[in-house]
Amino acid sequence: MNNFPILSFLTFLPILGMIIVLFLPKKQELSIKVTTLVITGLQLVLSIVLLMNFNYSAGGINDPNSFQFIEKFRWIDIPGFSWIGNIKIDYFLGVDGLSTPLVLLTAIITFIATLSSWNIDKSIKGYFIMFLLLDTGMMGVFVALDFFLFYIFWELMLLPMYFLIGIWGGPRKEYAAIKFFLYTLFGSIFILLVMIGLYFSSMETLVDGTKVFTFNLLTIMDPNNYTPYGILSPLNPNNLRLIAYIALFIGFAIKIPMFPFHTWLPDAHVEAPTAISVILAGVLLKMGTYGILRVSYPIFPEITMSLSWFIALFGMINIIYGALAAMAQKDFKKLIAYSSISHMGYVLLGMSALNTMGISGAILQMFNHGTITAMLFLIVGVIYDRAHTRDLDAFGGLGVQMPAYTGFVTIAFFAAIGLPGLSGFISEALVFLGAFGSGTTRILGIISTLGILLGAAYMLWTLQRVFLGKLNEKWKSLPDLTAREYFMLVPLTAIVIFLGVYPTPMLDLMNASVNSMVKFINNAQVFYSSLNSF
Amino acid sequence: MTETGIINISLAILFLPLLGFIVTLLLGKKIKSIYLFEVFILTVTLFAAIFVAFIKLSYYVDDRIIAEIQWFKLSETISIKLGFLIDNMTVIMLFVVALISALVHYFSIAYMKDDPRYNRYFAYLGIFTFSMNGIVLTNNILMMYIFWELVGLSSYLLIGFWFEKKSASDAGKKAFIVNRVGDIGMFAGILILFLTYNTFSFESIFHSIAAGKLPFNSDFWLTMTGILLFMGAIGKSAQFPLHVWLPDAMEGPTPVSALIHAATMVAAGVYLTIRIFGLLTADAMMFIAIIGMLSAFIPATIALTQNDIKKVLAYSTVSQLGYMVMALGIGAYKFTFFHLVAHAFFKACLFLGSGSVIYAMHHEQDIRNMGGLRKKLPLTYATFLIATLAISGIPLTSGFHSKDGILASSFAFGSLTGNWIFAIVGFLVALMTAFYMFRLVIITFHGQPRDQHKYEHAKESPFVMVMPLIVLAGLSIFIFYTPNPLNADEGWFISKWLPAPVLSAPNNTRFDFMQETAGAVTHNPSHGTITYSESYTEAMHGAHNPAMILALVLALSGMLLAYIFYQWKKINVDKLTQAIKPLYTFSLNKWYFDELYDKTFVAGTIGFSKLIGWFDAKIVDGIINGAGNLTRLLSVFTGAFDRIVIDGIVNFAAYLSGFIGLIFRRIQTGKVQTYLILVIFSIIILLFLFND
Amino acid sequence: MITLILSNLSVNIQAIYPEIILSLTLVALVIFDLIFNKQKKFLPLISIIGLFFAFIFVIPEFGTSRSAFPTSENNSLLSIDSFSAFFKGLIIIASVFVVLFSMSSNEIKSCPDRQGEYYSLMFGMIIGMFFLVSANDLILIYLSIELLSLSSYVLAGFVKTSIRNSEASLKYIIYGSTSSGIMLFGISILYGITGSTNLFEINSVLGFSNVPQITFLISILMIFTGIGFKISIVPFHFWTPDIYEGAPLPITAFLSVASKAAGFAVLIRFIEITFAESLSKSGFWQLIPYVNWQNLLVLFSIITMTFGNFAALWQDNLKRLLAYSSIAHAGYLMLGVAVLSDQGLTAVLIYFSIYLFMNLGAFFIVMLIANKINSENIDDYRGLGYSIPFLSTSLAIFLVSLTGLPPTAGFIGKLYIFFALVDAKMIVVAIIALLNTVVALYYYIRVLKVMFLERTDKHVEIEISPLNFVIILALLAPTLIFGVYFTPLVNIAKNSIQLLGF
Amino acid sequence: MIEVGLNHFLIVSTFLFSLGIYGIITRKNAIMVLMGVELILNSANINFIAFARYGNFGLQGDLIALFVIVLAAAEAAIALAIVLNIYKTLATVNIDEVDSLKD
Repeated sequence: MNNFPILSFLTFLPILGMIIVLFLPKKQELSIKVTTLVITGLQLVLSIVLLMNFNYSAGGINDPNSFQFIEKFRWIDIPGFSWIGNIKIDYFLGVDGLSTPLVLLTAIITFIATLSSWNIDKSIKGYFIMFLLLDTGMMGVFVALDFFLFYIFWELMLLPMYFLIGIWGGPRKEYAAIKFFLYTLFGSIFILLVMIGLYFSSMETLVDGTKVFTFNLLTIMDPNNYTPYGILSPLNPNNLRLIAYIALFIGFAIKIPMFPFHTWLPDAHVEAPTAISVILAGVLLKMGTYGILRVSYPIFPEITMSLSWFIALFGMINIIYGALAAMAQKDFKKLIAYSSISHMGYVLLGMSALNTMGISGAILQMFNHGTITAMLFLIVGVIYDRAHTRDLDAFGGLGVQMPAYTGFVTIAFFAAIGLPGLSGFISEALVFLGAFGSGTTRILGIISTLGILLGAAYMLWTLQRVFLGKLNEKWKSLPDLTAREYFMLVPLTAIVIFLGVYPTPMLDLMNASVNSMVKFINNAQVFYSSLNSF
Repeated sequence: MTETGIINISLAILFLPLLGFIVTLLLGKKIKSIYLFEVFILTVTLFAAIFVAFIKLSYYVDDRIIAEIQWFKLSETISIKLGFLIDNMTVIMLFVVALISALVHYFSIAYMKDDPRYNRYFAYLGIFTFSMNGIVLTNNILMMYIFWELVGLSSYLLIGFWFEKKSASDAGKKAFIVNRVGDIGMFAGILILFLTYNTFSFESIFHSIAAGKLPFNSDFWLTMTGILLFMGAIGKSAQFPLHVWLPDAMEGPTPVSALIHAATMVAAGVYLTIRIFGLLTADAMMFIAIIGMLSAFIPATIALTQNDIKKVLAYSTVSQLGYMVMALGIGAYKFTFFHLVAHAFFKACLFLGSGSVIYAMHHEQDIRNMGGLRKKLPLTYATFLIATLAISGIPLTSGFHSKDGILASSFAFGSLTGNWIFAIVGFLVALMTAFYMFRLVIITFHGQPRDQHKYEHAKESPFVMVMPLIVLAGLSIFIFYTPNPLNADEGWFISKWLPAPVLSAPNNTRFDFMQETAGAVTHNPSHGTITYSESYTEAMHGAHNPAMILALVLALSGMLLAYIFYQWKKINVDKLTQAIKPLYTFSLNKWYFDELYDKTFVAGTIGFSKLIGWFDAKIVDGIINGAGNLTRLLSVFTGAFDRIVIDGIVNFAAYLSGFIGLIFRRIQTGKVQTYLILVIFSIIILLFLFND
Repeated sequence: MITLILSNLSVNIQAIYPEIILSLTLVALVIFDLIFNKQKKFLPLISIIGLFFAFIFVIPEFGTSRSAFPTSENNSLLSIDSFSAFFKGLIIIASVFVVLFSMSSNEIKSCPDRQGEYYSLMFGMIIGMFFLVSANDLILIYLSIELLSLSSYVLAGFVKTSIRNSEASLKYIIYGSTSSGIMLFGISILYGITGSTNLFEINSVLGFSNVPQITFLISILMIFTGIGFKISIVPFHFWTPDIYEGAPLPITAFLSVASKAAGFAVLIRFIEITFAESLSKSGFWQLIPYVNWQNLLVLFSIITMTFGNFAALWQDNLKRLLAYSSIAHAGYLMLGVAVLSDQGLTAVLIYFSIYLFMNLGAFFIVMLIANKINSENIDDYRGLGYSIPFLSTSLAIFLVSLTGLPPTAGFIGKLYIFFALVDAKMIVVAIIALLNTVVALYYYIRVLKVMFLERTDKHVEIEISPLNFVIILALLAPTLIFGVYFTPLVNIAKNSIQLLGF
Repeated sequence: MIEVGLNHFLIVSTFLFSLGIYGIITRKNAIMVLMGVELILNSANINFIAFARYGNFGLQGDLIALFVIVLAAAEAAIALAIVLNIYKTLATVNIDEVDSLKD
């Protein structure tokens, strides 16, 4: 088990599948779909194997020795002088309690998204090729521990996403696609800049004692590795670190998406096909917050500390702004999209607290939001496939017509508004506990509790507009859920309920990492302040 | 029978209804008669509850049984636990809930017959019972909150059970959201508690408070915590100013109203306040008392003029709950609980009775179309009457004792603190209660039938519906609580079963009569009513008789008035209403609370959200697109533009390139000589730039 | 004094074997064309063989650093060093591809009787470039530029009957001859100031005696004009879009890669040798402060890339779009030079070798499509992604690489440029350059959008000959492989930054 | 009787150069434009020779001049051929009319 490169398999299985699909003839639609399904299924199995062999006591975050399933070897190794001619890049994969939940999430969501892609009708082959490529990109981001590798995977997702939205999307797909692309690229150039900046600021000591610049995130995290006059080194009297942090933050925030960089999301969601919306909201949004936790936090702990209030502020804005904006929507999918913005706000709020409860809450919320929002988008997809409209006012009384469907909807909605017994509650509660626990974010936390109320308001209102009241004659003939749709919704529902009743498995998974992160940031704070003193 | 045995049975009591819910919901479509399973489950639960109550009250009467398990943990220090706290109140409440729930189940078998979603209805009743038991059993505030929300859910589902009716779904939504308002406060309170004491359990929290550990080390925050937690009760128990949801909740099926919105769930608020009584400071209690007073008074005045039989009962419920809350606020700890239980029975009886009437009248709810029904529905009438006597506080009923106790306490409170307002309001409400209840009885059952046709077809309800009425009416008799028909203080319910409250709020923050002066406080329940200080006991003794007499007089006079108005018609009601038209309409329109809230909060939120929506579409996107819009203008002049321009940041790029591009177009004329001129010029410019 | 020391003539001859071989090939082509003017199909074969042998002789030049044709004991006309060898290598690779392109270009095929002419002129260009990249005497530079240009003037107008071609060549020759004339005048002034045309001598003169500032600047700028014309940087780029659009596609491709490479080579050599004072440890060049090269070059590069990108946003003709994009790329390359350090130089070399593949690839596919639909207009590409998936996908990959997105090689090229910039603390410039890539994305993605996102009912069928298929793969492979594994590339580049005299 | 010095030559060459530029920029007839180019080249030649003569730089300058003359001839030949071709295809040598390639 220890020498089996499970993470590489997780990451590159989809590429394999892509190649297979590439050689399948266009006409073999079914076999293409099945191949994809098998591949994603295998991925899911692997991720569960990963989970079963996971060592719950290993912290990770900044300590290379407590990462698990590490695969590390020189990828680019160019000898030369001290300057960039000498460049070493590692192929460095590994997981800890922070990434494992998201790896699992990715596997689950992709598998379900494959199922929901079943009714894609035009140019199936292209679709699944892009789909699998996207899968690799997402998985890679979550397992990469080398900044360069991380960035490659990060960018790798852009193009497939562009095509998936742009070719298989709705009426204004081209607009949505380009908007998504330009926004994210705009964000990632900042990431790139900071990446290069960090590369020139931190040195890794090789076995033979020579020092070389490095992309290795864990090496960069260790403040002792900074070169005295590295452009982003804390020893450097310039205050570029702050600017770099903000740039990096913006880069990630666009993916979250954080107000005011969120306007790509509603368009992208509305235009994207259901499966893609599911992936977009279920996994892609998490990359933003994951990036912040994985990169920004441990590398710039002192700045994280000093800016936590602003992060919390944006979290609060996201929560309330998103909820209010959602309330104003007429389009079912757009409403869910805005609700995602609101829910990602909880993640931001939680991480800003910088204490155990807050960060666990944030990570848990990432996972829960992933599953819940996936359900919600599937739900929208179901109704859209049948009625071919998403206008909330066009419906009503579907509760009579499609009782089973309504059942799932009710669960999903109440999970979304944080009803106890469903997973959403625990993460939100932890987030608020965290926010209250830290003096800096307490007030913002209190204000954010409004989100609970607003969330209930727009969700129940939607529930009423679509499912309650008199049945609109137009929809007399809508069939209830098909077997496939059951197959997509039931597992998610199971997860949502299980984690709502018994979150321990998921929390144990991340406890060690969360605690070591909290410890690391607080200790690092001390270290850096000592630096600034002289 | 060991304590673990009690714990296990309680577990069974908790989870059986959940089982019923799951089975009934999942098999509901397949098996038509699955509801019988649910009914059976509830019967079992009921017996289990009776058994537990019996064991506890007879063998473990002085013990508090606590069991805890870890739910999840975040680190070595932070771990979240779930657990049970089983004391006498718990078992009594368990019994009340189980009993009424079971009776409602039976009642519903007939009442809900030929409803398309029959099984689902019973399933919902199941999950409600589950959540309610959870609230009753828990030993920690978090678990309380969890089940709190769950009862909210089940109430949402049951109020909106006939969701085809817009009014029904609206009512459900309203109930849930209004409750959420209160819950936010409660949630905040819980957060404060956890952050201060790093635990949710009542026990440990009280201990630390008693040990002098305060939230943010200030009395003020202790008070605030109390008030915040109490906000939850304001929502659930429909206290002023969040009482508006309860009357609307009557959209639900009548048995549901009886179970949830009269007997159990709405009482949960009071139950919560009783549980946190230990940490309440004087200020917090004052706040609670005032809220309670308002909630007792306002709905009572509204109930005077309502014509919908359920609406009248609803407002009387709010009023009675306000009564309890007020009582708690002035320290009448035991009588609050007493009244809670008593009220649960007779109000359930009243609601089921009204249900049986409505059933007989084919879903006619307006009392102005009823009358003379006592001949047609003798049993319903009899039970209804007993319950009415109970609620009005006529001797020999449970209500007489509980109410009397509360009024006496208010009297004592007045005499001790010189603050008589609660006493006055208390008596006033007693008067009004008697009046509007008898008005209801008279108009409904006495006199001549107003709607002959309906009257003809009306007939006594079947046994399954009448039996619950009889049981509940029976339980409204004093004998179940105390042997002495005139004084409950020595009765087992007050003196034996209910322990004195454990106070942990710092001494200096309490009412004087609650402070711990040397050897004053005794927690020995055998000493009947002795709680708090000696002076309090004195005051209680002194207050007892006058209060009782006064209460009785008022109740009777209220009754009398009702007879004069509606039975003997000595005074023409219409004239009177004409005379006090403004007051009448004000009361008839429920003090215009709904209108007010709709105009302010609801409209406000919706409007604001619209604004935000617009803002998001126009401004936020617009900041980026704004340039783009300019570009569109520009594109009128330059042909190829529109095609290229998309939106957002792209527009911006395109906009820039629009400007630059326009110049470029001038440049790239295709005339080689123009190019060369430019080359020469740029050389010259560079010459000047770099000539230093 | 240009006085060839005949004694070691043989040694000097050996130094220019590649050039000699190319010249022989040229002659061979002409003769072959004259004798068997029926077997046109052998001409490309001959050219490729010639190029192959030339390459064989270029290889040993790597790592060497010697001068040929000395004009005095320590100065010479040519310097044979890794740097020039690297560029010669690039030029040969490019030429091979262009020859292959030409074989399947309708435009070239359209005048079968002048094939020989075509290939021989192309060799004229190649020889010009070869001398250009290793020349370190201004006159030799001038002459080789002229040789390069004169051949390309004709080739640009190769298809006499086509109006586009003729116009292109006319504009090209007027523009070109003028700017080379200006360059010559500049050289003459420099000659007047320093008394020599040899870069080393000029360098030493500048070293100890001081020269009239303004006159010197004029001369430098005039010379810069000539070179700027070759590498088409703003504001000397005006010919580029018109000629690129007008000329036959293989030639356009050739101009956009090979002659640009030669131009950059000579620019770098000119700056580094003429102005070098010393080389600092960290690889930064210390230049004689007569001209503030850094500001000059940064200014040029930023203007160039911005202009190129923004202008490209407008284009509907794909050739023209690629023309502007190549201008923008010249801007990026220029940034590498502007850093004035070995890092920058490495970045330039890396960028160029990647640029070669992706740009040639893009042009080739445009050509194949144009052969079929006789149009380079973007609107005619609507829905091609579905009728000719392979070509469209390849084009997409090339364009993405040109944009510089991972995991394509284009990203590595840009990455190294930014490495150099950040290392030189030129953060602001880096940010401007990065923002430029976002703009660039927009017009490249527009092509993808038209091909894949928009659909049409008219169906295009293009059968790809095995040869073309191989060519495309040969171009795709580096574009993708260097994106994920660029060690060899960087190694070569790093070892090729050694100029004679350092 | 003034002594002819370097400056005189330089003035002449600069004058020629300017004239050439002027011609290139203003003339409509392609032939004339090309003559402008020739002027530029020759102005450069004058420089070379003058500098060589007065700066005692040896013969290098004169040699360069020879190179340039030859080259100018070649250029002229090609240019004329191209102009001829333009004349064939467009029936004009007015370069203002040769502007179909543009944005």
